[in-house]
Amino acid sequence: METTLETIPSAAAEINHALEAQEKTQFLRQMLRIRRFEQAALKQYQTSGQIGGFLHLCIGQESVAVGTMSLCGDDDHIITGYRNHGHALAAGMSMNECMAELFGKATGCSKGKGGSMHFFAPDKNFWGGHGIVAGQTPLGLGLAFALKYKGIKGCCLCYLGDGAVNQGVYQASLNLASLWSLPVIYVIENNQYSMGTSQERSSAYRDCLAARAEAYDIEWDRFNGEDIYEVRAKTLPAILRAREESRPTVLEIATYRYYGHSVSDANAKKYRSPEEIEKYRKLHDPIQLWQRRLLDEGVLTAEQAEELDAAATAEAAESVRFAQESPLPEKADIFADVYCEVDRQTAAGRTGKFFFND
Amino acid sequence: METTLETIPSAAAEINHALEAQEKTQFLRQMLRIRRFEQAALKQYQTSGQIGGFLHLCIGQESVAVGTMSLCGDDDHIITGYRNHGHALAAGMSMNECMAELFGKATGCSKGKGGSMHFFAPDKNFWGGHGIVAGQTPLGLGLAFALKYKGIKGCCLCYLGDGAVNQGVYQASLNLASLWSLPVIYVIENNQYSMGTSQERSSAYRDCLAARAEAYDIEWDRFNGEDIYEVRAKTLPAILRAREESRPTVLEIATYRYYGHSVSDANAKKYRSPEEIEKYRKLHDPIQLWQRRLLDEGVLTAEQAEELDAAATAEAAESVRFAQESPLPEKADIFADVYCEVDRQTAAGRTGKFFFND
Amino acid sequence: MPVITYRKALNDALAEELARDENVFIIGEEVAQYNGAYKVTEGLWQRFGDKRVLDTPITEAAFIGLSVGASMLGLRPVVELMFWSFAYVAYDQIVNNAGCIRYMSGGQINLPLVIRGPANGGTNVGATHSHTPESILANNPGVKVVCPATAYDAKGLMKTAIRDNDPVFVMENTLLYGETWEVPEEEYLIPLGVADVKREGSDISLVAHGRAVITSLQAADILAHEHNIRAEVVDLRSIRPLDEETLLRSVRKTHRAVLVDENKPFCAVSAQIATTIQEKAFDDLDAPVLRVCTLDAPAIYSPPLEKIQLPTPERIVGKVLSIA
Amino acid sequence: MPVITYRKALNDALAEELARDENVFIIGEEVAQYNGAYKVTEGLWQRFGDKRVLDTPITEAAFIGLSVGASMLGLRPVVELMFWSFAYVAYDQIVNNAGCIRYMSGGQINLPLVIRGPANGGTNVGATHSHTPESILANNPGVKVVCPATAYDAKGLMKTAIRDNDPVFVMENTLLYGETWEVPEEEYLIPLGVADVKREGSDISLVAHGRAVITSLQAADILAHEHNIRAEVVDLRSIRPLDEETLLRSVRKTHRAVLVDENKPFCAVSAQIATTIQEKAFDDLDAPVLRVCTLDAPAIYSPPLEKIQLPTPERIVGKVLSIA
Ligand SMILES: Cc1ncc(C[n+]2csc(CCOP(=O)(O)OP(=O)(O)O)c2C)c(N)n1
Ligand SMILES: Cc1ncc(C[n+]2csc(CCOP(=O)(O)OP(=O)(O)O)c2C)c(N)n1
Ligand SMILES: [Mg+2]
Ligand SMILES: [Mg+2]
Repeated sequence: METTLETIPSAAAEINHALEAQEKTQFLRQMLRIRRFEQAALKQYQTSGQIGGFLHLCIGQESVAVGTMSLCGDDDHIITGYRNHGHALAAGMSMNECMAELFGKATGCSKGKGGSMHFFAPDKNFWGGHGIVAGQTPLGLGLAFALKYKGIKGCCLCYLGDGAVNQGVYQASLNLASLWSLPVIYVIENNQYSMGTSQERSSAYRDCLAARAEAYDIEWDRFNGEDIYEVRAKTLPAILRAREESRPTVLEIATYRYYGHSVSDANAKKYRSPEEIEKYRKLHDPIQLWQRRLLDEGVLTAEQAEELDAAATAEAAESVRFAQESPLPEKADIFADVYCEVDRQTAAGRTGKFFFND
Repeated sequence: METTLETIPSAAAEINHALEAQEKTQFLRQMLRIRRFEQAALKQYQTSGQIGGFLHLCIGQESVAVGTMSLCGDDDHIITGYRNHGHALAAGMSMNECMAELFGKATGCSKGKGGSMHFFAPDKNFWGGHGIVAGQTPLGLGLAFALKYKGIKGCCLCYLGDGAVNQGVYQASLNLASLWSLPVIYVIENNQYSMGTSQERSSAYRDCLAARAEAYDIEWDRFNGEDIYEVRAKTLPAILRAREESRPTVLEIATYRYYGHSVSDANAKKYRSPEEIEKYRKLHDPIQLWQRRLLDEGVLTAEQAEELDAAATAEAAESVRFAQESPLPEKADIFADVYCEVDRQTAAGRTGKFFFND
Repeated sequence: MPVITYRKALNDALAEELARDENVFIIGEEVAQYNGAYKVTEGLWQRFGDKRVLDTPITEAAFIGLSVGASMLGLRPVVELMFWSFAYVAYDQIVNNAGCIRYMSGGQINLPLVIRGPANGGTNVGATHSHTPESILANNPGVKVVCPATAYDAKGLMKTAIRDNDPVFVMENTLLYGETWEVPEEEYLIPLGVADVKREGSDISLVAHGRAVITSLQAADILAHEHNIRAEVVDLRSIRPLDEETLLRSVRKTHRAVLVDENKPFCAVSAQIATTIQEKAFDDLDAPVLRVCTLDAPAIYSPPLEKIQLPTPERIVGKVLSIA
Repeated sequence: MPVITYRKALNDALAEELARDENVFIIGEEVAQYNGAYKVTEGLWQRFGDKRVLDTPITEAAFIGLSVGASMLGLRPVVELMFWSFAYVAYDQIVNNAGCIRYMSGGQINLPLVIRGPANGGTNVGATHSHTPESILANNPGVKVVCPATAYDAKGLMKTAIRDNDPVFVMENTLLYGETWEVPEEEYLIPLGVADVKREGSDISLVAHGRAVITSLQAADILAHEHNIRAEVVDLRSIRPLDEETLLRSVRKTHRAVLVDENKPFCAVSAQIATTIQEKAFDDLDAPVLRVCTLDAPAIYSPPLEKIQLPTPERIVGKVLSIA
């Protein structure tokens, strides 16, 4: 993470070179939308009393979701952990449905049933939002398996944290991914901490976490996530490897979260020094860096940048209004969405007793 | 495994060079005892109708347990999977208690409660005997942890199979072993198959299975298990590393089982060619090879070798008699050994209801 | 009608559903080239090939998770657990992913997944290999659990399970694989959530599932011949959804019930059934609902002892006599 | 008597036992330098150091297995699960290793292990984080399960659990951590297997464990004030071993029982209790034993909805009125 923004080779990479100005602006817009959405959510969490449970913010990490997912096509699928707001918005979900989910409203993306950690939008190839650390990693394998089974040339991007890599199910998934040649890409968003535990205190490794992939004969790469060009240039080979060769990859992307592990992380400034956090905010903020790049390239004017930001802020405010005004689920809704057959009232759903309170 | 018995460097290794003739003979005796015990058990399984469940024979693999455990001292501990007869006998357990366990008798090492997969002898530092594939791997970690906690300079030898290496809990254990510098040695007994699945069909890897240890910054080695000298020479550094530096090691020892996965393996000669099995029996049998070596070295005469074998056979026959004549557990014994406090009838064991049939 | 084994009935069900729907695939340890540790998948790999019948490494959490993920995209995995006991290695994937994802997504995702394999004691494989997890799995709203007791039920329930759009866990029994029953040649399905009165009677209801049904039928024989007690045997077949009507109808007729269950007693399926009966048929009961469960210790290895650890006809008869 | 929080009571128990026995150590995610995700282990690392209080990577199966292994050699690990829900990642280690090794070794091995952490819904953390596994764990002979409802019980039971020579699973509750109760300064222990009548009454028995005890006490208040019904509240405290005597004594006195349980209903702890009551106090019952459990769906996130998904005083009152 000690680099400054001089990764010219990545900027010149064909995949970046070919970008239209409008696409580049779109990346900025998306990162701003994620940040403003989360800031609005944070404020609501602290003041409205209507958001419960956890709220894991990805502020500081926006370039990872936006950069990697900018390469996705219709046949590529996404799955991630509980720190999923950024991936959800980058996948094309609306702020409204996401904010309403935080408010536990019936209009939420998961009808108020999932909450912050469990956003879902299968119609946008976004398969959640999973609360159990590394629990999503074999699911990602399954999405990739299904693509291959169906003969579709797509891939699955499966995100996890630097702490999640020590959960056995991930390691076991790497073996299957390689053995069966599945088009899955594990993206380790390495923000250096799992809750209050630094990478050094949680993982033993040589070289880096992604390099563990060699144990399973899997290709890997590790790079700086602060620059969208770099993220795109280094992610593309993995996506092509998945789509064309049906081979997995492990990517480790260095990044940083500015806030605590979750909103209730009382120690956020204890296990990391305020100076460390400040350094990242000042020198490595992916939004600032990208914006500066676009200004330098003449793709964008300062006013346009401000307009984008204002629009994101307004959209977030509007989503809060939408969420506040939306109805809660009904009590009867507690029993909906448990069984598909019951919901559809098929013959199977009407036979026998499914719920046992009385 | 394609080597013939010309590993002179290992024979000359100090740990082997220093061996007394009687010790060398003892290794042969132990291997013979394991083989004759298992052959007797197999016969009883097929004819007596008194042995139930599984019976996983380690015939062909005897040198691994005998060779590695020959290096163990009072502060070294052993734990393994379900293919545990060899380790149990090498740890000093009697054939009687082991055979009686197979017969489900009260005189069995586990009082007839564990069966073939669950031999235990904590007094001999032998902690089982575990049926769930790789389930023992974090237990081995725990034994090593306890040694370190208590300031004892010992190690834990934890055995597993080439199929077990893909179980997540093993991989997760490697991380902890390295991160916390625990004196555990994982010994992969690579007999090339997990049930009917060859190593190629179960594991993705570069180099070999043990090399996966590098992912966790753990030392590893891989060697041929057919020769006791080799096993001892290559295992010793791992034991010293554990005892002296409190660092883990992964060892992969090439070996071969002649029989099916278990006695009920109907396909034993389908997934492996009879020629392959025959080749190992003829050219790579660890007992024959060791015996030949001792004859060559003049440590032993052919008659003495025969006597050893006859004694092992007689001991096995005697253990069958012992097992047959031993009593079964009583019905009430079903409820013993569930709770320590109940067994001891402490105050805690007499308070409240523990068993719920009535 | 042809008489076939429970194993063959399952094998036929799998073959028919593989042939019927190309989204169905079989996955598990040794299910393909080895033909299955218990030969339930015999011949399927040969017939349907590598794509449809897959051998896995020993890595239950990964391949069950994979199957859940694949089902999200519309495939219909049928996972074999060599033993249901091995589910504990993958328990998070089963409970949290198979069991909760539909709900947490607000019903946007279906998980048409089957997990099947033997779940029973009685084969002297020790405590770790003898679990009967139907009770603990059925505790989770979102999943379905069935326990066929005969070849006929095994085939009909398995085919229904594979076509069901929710996760269904099928608990088979190694002691039944080799037993034979009549099974029609024509295709049939058995709905989940429908119990089956396996023997009519008027004096007492024996309520059971899985192999305990067979044990109950043996007990009913003894009761009839030696004690002139006509026991009705209700086979739940499906644990969740549950056919409360049939079981309550039986108890309302006989006024007495003994529940037979190979679970360990604490919070067993039979505890749920007893609770239901006393709640809904309180005034119909002439005696407390009693239970015959596996003796409450980890499964003992010793073969003669394990035999008596499981419910026996004799224990059932004894319980019945204590209230009849 | 000092009034302290449930959290502090647990913290004191841990500190006292760490000081008392050097074989006791604390292990889990964020238990040391972070002071525990819920601050139950606050200050312990500072006081007892790296050797006795250990932060782990996120790898529950490995560190629980490690703890079982360490207990075999005589150490007394106290494992924190940040949520008991995460036990499912380590379920095989818990059930098969902690639960069965003593038995399979013929009693040669003791496993003086404690696993503790919160096990409750009600904090809007969704289906995967809101499990109440006391029912499914207590299904296993070989393990012990306790569910303290007050600071007093939490401290006394925790200290006993740490000194017990069998695996004990302590189910705490995040909603109770900040609640306060009187707790004496002098040392005390509460035996496992002893229920506590938290409120005397003569008209009906409310039987509960964990936070459901508090809900039951609120319901008892309403019943007394608004309906002139004197409810007795029996706190099981310990699920296994279970104090059947106390609960049966209560029911034999009141002749009616409503069981209150934060489990999902199918095969819940309350199903076991209902089964026991109807079996052993059949003739004493004037009405069926009824239950108030969590509404039978995965835990919903939506905060106002999750509130009513758990047992409420109102639902308890309704059930009581239906039979009183
Ligand atoms: C199995 C399991 N164990 C523990 C937790 C609690 N937990 C949630 S997030 C987290 C830290 C994860 O860190 P990392 O993987 O680095 O991801 P990050 O939070 O940094 O994005 C922990 C311990 C959990 N949700 N699931
Ligand atoms: C969790 C689990 N899954 C599956 C099994 C069934 N099983 C027992 S041994 C075995 C093969 C293990 O092979 P390997 O690790 O190579 O050891 P080997 O038998 O060759 O000694 C399998 C699949 C089990 N006991 N536990
Ligand atoms: Mg992290
Ligand atoms: Mg093997």
